[in-house]
Amino acid sequence: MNQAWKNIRADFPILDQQVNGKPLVYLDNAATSQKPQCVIDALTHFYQHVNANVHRGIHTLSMRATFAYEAARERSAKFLNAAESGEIVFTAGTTDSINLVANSWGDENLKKDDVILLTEMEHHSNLVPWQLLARRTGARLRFLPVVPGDTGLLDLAQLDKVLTSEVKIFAFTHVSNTLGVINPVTQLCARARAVGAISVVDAAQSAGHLPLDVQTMGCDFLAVSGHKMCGPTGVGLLYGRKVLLDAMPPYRGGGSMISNVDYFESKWAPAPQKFEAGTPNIADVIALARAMDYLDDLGREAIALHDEKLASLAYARLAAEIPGIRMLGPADHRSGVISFDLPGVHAHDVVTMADQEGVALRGGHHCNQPLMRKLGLSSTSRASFYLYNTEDEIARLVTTLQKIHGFFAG
Amino acid sequence: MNQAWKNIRADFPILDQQVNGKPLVYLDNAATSQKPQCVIDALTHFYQHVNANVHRGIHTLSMRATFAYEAARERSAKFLNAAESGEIVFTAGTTDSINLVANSWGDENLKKDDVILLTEMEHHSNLVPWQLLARRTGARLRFLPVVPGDTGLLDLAQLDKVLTSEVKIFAFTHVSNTLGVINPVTQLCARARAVGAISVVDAAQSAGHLPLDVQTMGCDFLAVSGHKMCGPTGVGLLYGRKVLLDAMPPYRGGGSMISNVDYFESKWAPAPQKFEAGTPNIADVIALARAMDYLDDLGREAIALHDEKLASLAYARLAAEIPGIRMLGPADHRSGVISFDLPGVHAHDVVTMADQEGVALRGGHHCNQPLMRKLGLSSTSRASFYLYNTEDEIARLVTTLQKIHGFFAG
Amino acid sequence: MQDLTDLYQSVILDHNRRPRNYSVLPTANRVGSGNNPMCGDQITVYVKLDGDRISDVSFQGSGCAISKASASLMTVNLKGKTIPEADAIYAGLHKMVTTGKVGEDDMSDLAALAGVYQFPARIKCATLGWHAALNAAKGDERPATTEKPGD
Amino acid sequence: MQDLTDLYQSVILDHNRRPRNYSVLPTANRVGSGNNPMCGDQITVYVKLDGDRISDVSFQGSGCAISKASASLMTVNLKGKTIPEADAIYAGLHKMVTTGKVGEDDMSDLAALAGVYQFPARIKCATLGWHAALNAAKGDERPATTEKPGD
Ligand SMILES: Cc1ncc(COP(=O)(O)O)c(C=O)c1O
Ligand SMILES: Cc1ncc(COP(=O)(O)O)c(C=O)c1O
Repeated sequence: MNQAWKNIRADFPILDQQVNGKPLVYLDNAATSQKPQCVIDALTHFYQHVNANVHRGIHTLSMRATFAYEAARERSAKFLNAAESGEIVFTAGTTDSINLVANSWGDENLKKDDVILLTEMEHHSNLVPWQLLARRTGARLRFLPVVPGDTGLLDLAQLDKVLTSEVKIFAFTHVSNTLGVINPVTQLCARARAVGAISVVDAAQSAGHLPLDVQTMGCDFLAVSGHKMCGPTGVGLLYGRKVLLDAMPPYRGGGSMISNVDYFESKWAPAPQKFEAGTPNIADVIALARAMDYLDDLGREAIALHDEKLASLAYARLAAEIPGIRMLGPADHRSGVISFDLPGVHAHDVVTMADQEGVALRGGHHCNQPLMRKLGLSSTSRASFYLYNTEDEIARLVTTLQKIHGFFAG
Repeated sequence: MNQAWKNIRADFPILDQQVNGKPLVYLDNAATSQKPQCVIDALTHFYQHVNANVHRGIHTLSMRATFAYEAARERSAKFLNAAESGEIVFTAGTTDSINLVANSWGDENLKKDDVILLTEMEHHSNLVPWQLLARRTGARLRFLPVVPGDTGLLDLAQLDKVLTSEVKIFAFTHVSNTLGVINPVTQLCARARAVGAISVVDAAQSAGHLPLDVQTMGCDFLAVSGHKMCGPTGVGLLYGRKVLLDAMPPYRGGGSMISNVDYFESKWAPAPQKFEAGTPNIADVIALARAMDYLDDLGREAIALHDEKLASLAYARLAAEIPGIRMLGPADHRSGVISFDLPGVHAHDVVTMADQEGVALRGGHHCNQPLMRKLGLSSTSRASFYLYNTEDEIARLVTTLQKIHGFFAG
Repeated sequence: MQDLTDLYQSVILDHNRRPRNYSVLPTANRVGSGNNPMCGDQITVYVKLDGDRISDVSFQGSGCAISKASASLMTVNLKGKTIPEADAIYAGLHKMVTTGKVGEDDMSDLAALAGVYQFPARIKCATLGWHAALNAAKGDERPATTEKPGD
Repeated sequence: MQDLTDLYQSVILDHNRRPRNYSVLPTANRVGSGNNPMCGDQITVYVKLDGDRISDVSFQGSGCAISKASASLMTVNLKGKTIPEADAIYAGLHKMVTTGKVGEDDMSDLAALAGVYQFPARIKCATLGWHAALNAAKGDERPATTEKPGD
């Protein structure tokens, strides 16, 4: 652990508060992460010194804003090891990125009876856009199952059966937001390519948590949310291989995505501008780049180790110390997301009670309704860890769950 | 002018800087406005005290974030005098809002040979989405002309001819971002309704500048960008009449816009949630509501008067004091946007030279290429005023343009 | 964890553990459903309506202690009531859980839900079953949902 | 407004006012175009290619002083050059306007564009005509555009 890790909690002003009279233990990181002061400062600095619209302006502020905005694109390309910055499209987040691919690549390339392959563990954001695409085009959905039981691992033995030559798109999550499973993304992308399908990786839960290298992964598209990786809300990005982006029709129409406009028809700008209609989310894009710096100063290898260490510890302690608890997801080799069920206590009651102790958990279907049904659950409680969480906080979690169990059992 | 106007420039920290050794004169407000400190503080406060994901969470931070987010919806409804907060959909900005209507209402309701009526002065963001819709559905575009000459007023005498019963959508801008024309929006909406067309108002240049009352205007949809009205970048909204929103299919698919998801199909949440897939731009939505408070403290009537006074003064002085200048748009009854052409000096040269004097202008086609061609221009120079601009700054503008004229004439 | 007993009163814990009228009602002539999409809670309500009187009512579904107990209390409180009477009882409940104020009428066992007021995220849980039942009784077939803003 | 003469040197103002070879070239066997979508600038370039030699070149279009003067200087500097020679001249120009460094070769009248370096938003203006001409000479029919990132 390098110097940047010392005093890491001081970087996050929000953590220093009491909730219901107890020090806050924020364990809802899979929903959204907290922001370090340097990211907040990047926003303040932008609005106090730089703010102007980009691209079309040649006065000093506009040039400053444009350079900072395009530097953020370079920074993002480096963050993902994209071959060039032109492969980075800024969006409103993972959901927006996936909809972009479904609408632009999907509508252009899918025909009736083509197959869109997903997995049984997808977040609604990597499921509903494909349902809508299937309805528009007549394509069919197919699902790679998870193995029976509670580990939630993908059933790779079934891959041959479902990943056939009819598959045109294979979209899957890198890390499950409910089960903490880390999928073998490099292998899955290679298998997709082998049958001529494009791969779409939902990296909402992995960007900012694991080292990501799109060239090594071999994915065609990868979707990221800024707010889950220490960046602001409302911004994210889509990585797309340049040859694919170049061939795709636009997504939204508007200013900045055109090369020529007449009353009755228009020509498009090259990618990535073609996909960035209208005034972009300039300030948040720039602040997102600052979040990338912050994460890389800590080291993404180190972050992944930290997340896994906490999650494995929490998994082991909850399994051992909470009577009757049902743990979901794998025991180790996992991300920082833990899901569990306390039989007889609904997840909402768990969350409300934990909140009384200052512990922020999430309870519900986690935008994962079909998977929940498959597991025979309507909801789970979830604790998700990130770089500022500590072993002491796991102790607080364990004590809290013991109390809750006692309250309902009593 | 009430108390809030005293010291107004001190509310905007960015204005207090030198550009190229001269005090900044920011006259690029039609591209984006500057942000008062209270809006920047709203962002900081959110990230330092409140930040959590909304809707799905029941721990304290998430409840705080949800209430602030939904309070911003109420605030927005009040800002526009919408009948209820469910008529407000948060989007990424005007461009996104218009694309939402074109994709959702448009694809659902338009057939081959239906007509989409626009005007000749539309911004690319209120033109290209309709071109794309026309291409998808086989509908036709038609344009209400501007009167010949340089005032840029809509040729209302032609309305009967173009607004026929074939028209299903009449989309037009409230205020032109190039010419400063204010269109008679109430009248246009009523005429649209009379032939059974829906009206879509592009309010990018009017929200935050003029009092807006969607019920008096009688519009069906109205699109707004936050960044042009003292709010942050990356956020805006769509007002839509509730019965229309309720009947529309979703736009993007993903989390939070569903009521039930199965592997093969899903049911949608009611509007407005149906249109807000994924984690919304929580912080910026909340900061936008703060911008609305700020503007209403000043008074939108007063802002409109201030804008018009400056623009009319600037129009008159430039016309009188810059030899050979060609002024575009009306001389008065106008918004704060002024466009002009210095014969023999390209707009880019004007802007670069003005920037050397600290004066931030914009030069180009202003996302208005077809209108430019119609006026026989490839670009204009534009000065656009907002609440913090002063008569002294107009003096700086005049002197600067005199120098530029002298430099090129000499 | 003392303050939790404000919310999780013993009446609630009891109705959660042993929900009343938790079954399919074979004689039902109206069926309603409700869901809370944000939580995944689902409820089905069976109503036997005689004229405008709810002569019997039952429910089934999955949900948190608050929603289960509240639905259970709903069946106990609405059985035998006319629709206007049911509306009035629900109005009192709604006022109580949103304002914390117990109405002039005696809320009897429903007063156990008064603590919900302090947990705004849980108000929806306390009203879901009631919505579903009243919608069904009034012949509104649409599933009750908690997502209407302002509810 | 003294510092502006860095950018708007008299050579530039002269070429802007009286652009050289500003016409359609009847003998052209290659035509290229360029546009700067952000500004609306449009340029058409006419090239007469003999083997790999640009034996004549002209242009027309609308644009700012920098783009017009630079295109005019382009015609003067490329006329009579082979494609490799033209590439080398452009490489020198590109280096000059992006780094401010004038190459070892004598840039002669092109040195008037050195001031562009200090105005990064105007670099595209200074290269548009050159792109269009070189693309045309090399048989690349696509319009040159300034929007490729990193250009
Ligand atoms: C009239 C008009 N419409 C639409 C837009 C697009 O707004 P945005 O870029 O914020 O989406 C603008 C501003 O650029 C505008 O001036
Ligand atoms: C795996 C996964 N995919 C997609 C999303 C959607 O991300 P966003 O809401 O930021 O668009 C999330 C987070 O909610 C997620 O966890």
